[in-house]
Amino acid sequence: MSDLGPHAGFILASYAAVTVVLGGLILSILLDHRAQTRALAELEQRGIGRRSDRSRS
Amino acid sequence: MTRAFLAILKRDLALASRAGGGGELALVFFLTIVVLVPFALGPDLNLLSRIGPAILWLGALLSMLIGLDRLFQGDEEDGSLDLIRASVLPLELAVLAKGLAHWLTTGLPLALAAPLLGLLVALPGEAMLPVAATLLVGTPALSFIGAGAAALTAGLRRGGLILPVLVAPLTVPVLIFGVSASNAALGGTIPFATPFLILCALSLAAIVVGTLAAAAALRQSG
Amino acid sequence: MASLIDLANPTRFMRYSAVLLPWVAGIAGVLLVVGFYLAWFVAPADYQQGETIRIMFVHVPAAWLAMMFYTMMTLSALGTLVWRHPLADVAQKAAAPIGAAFALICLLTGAFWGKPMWGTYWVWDARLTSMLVLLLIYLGIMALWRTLDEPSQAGRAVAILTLVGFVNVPIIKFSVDWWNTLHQPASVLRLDGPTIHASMLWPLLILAVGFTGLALVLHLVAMRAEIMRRRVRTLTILEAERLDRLSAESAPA
Amino acid sequence: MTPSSDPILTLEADALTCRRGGRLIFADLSFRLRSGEAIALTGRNGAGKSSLLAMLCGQLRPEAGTIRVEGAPDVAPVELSHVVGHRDGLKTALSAHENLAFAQALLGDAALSPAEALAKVGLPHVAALPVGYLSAGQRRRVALARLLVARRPFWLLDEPMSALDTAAQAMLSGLMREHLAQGGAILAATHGPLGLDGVREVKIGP
Repeated sequence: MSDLGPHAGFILASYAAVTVVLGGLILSILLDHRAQTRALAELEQRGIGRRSDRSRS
Repeated sequence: MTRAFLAILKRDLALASRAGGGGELALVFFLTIVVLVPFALGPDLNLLSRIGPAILWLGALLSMLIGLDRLFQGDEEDGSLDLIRASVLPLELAVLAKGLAHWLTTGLPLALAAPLLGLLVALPGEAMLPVAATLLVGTPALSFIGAGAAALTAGLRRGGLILPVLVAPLTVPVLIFGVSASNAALGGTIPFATPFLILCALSLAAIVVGTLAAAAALRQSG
Repeated sequence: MASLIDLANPTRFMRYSAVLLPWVAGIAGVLLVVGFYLAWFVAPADYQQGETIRIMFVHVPAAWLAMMFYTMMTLSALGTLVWRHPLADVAQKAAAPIGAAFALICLLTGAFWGKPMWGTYWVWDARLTSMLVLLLIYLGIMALWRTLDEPSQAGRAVAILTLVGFVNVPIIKFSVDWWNTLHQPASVLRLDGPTIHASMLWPLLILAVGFTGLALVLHLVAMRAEIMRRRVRTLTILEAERLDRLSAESAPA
Repeated sequence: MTPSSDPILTLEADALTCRRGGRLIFADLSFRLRSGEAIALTGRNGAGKSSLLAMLCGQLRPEAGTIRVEGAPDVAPVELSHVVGHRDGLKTALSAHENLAFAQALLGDAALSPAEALAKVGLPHVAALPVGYLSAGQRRRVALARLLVARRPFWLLDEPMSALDTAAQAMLSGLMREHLAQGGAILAATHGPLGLDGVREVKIGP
């Protein structure tokens, strides 16, 4: 890593900003995806998707 | 008693964060105003930095007014207000909880975001903390004066429209001392503490008066 | 069975995206690693700006992606309004936060680049200001998504807002440029400087494609999540209706 | 303070006169609601049934006459009563369980848990569903479940049977019978029968 020169702080700050915002975005999307998958699995596991059998309550 | 108070507080915060709750509305509107003003005044940073605090304070004031009519109207329309009236919790404490919830979703985020938005109006670094402090201390007054007026208009069918007109004049002292405290931080003859302490006093008074007024208004608006 | 029919299309999307995702993610990852390596270790410092030019390698791709995603949202809006494609509003809703995030990254990196160059974090430079207005439009669109919770009705409303926004972007760009020349602030160093030297152009292009790949992956994952969210919502309503019929038949004790 | 183990409470209305918007709604109305008793408030629409209920809840100040609770004079009548009006008092963004937990925290003196209350009104699986997803009938049942989450001696109901199907009406009558058996009292403004025996009628207006 060559010497970052006098403004090293700003370069690191901008890359920190990128990691924070991008990391937050990635995290929120992945967490949401996992939450929906779990909710969907749980709902379909209770057999609601298939309207065939009404007996299951 | 405290369980009921916390229940109202928690419920209002949950409602604000759920879809359609408009929790972050005040913050986005605040950003919009602080961006719009320079378009009117031109990109000259020297001019903007002189009136930075005024822009931030006006933005905060207007942002807090927009979501105000829903404070009691929502509960009035679906009948939750009757439930709150039948509660063991005195109406004053219920209003205090709702005012606090309103402040936590509007005033607090605005005060925290003020330094960042100060950049747009070239607010000097040393003035950022003082401006945020004045907003932190001043916005509760806006919340509770607003709560008082919102309770008055909760029962009226189109009451929400006149709310900003009712509240704006009452917030003049808060605006004056808020901006003068912020300007004092930019340098100038007035020491920062004087207007700042008056602002604190205004907020405390507004919390009491707003709460009592709102409770009285809700009591016989049935 | 109506709910199963309109799923035919999204189900096919779910299958294809599951296959596609690992590949796109892999390629994007490789490109990013190579790009950053070139950008940090190989590309020389700029003779004028010194090392701060490294910020350009994230600032410029972020600006491109912010605008590209808005364009993609506009196409999806047309998809919703004109061709009534069932996946269009899903694509549109999933794209908004990603575009907004890249607009925010562009502004933040621009500010951190501006401080060493112009002495202040924020200058009402025409391009930065246009990007700020674009971010506001993004936030408006995301706010509209949040207030309308009924998907199909919301899709149409947001599509119209996106199109109105798209028509306005060039107008905003022009008016901000005109506004900016009114009072010419301290001499503004052109962001991209003279024509970029090849040794910097390659890392920039590689990084741009890498970031686009990453954004595409995020978009696909967000779309999958949105489709599942709507499926969960439909199933929840079915569940509520079934319980309603169930309790209506057997009167409780 | 658990009212059920308290001395027998009686809601006393004495010579009540109601005037709204200048118009005389009713005058000189008196009645006593004793524990274990049910009163059906009848009268044509606009005769003042809802106004009387609003008075009992302390929302509307009577022009003349007094309302007091014998046995707990220093407590406002509304703090001893459940009020169920036309509006359900439910937040559509919150789930049925959250709504009932909120009501329980607010009304104090918890009785059934939200889950038990929902089971009793025939909605055992609905707890986690946002109320916005429920049908009108189901929302009405969740509103009625509120009667079970907190112990209040007086039930002030404004046309409780409206918007209920026959099964739900039977369920409500059952709940009312249980409440009366436990020493509670009910005042219900209604047009049709309440499905209870020994109901005293109080007529308002011509």
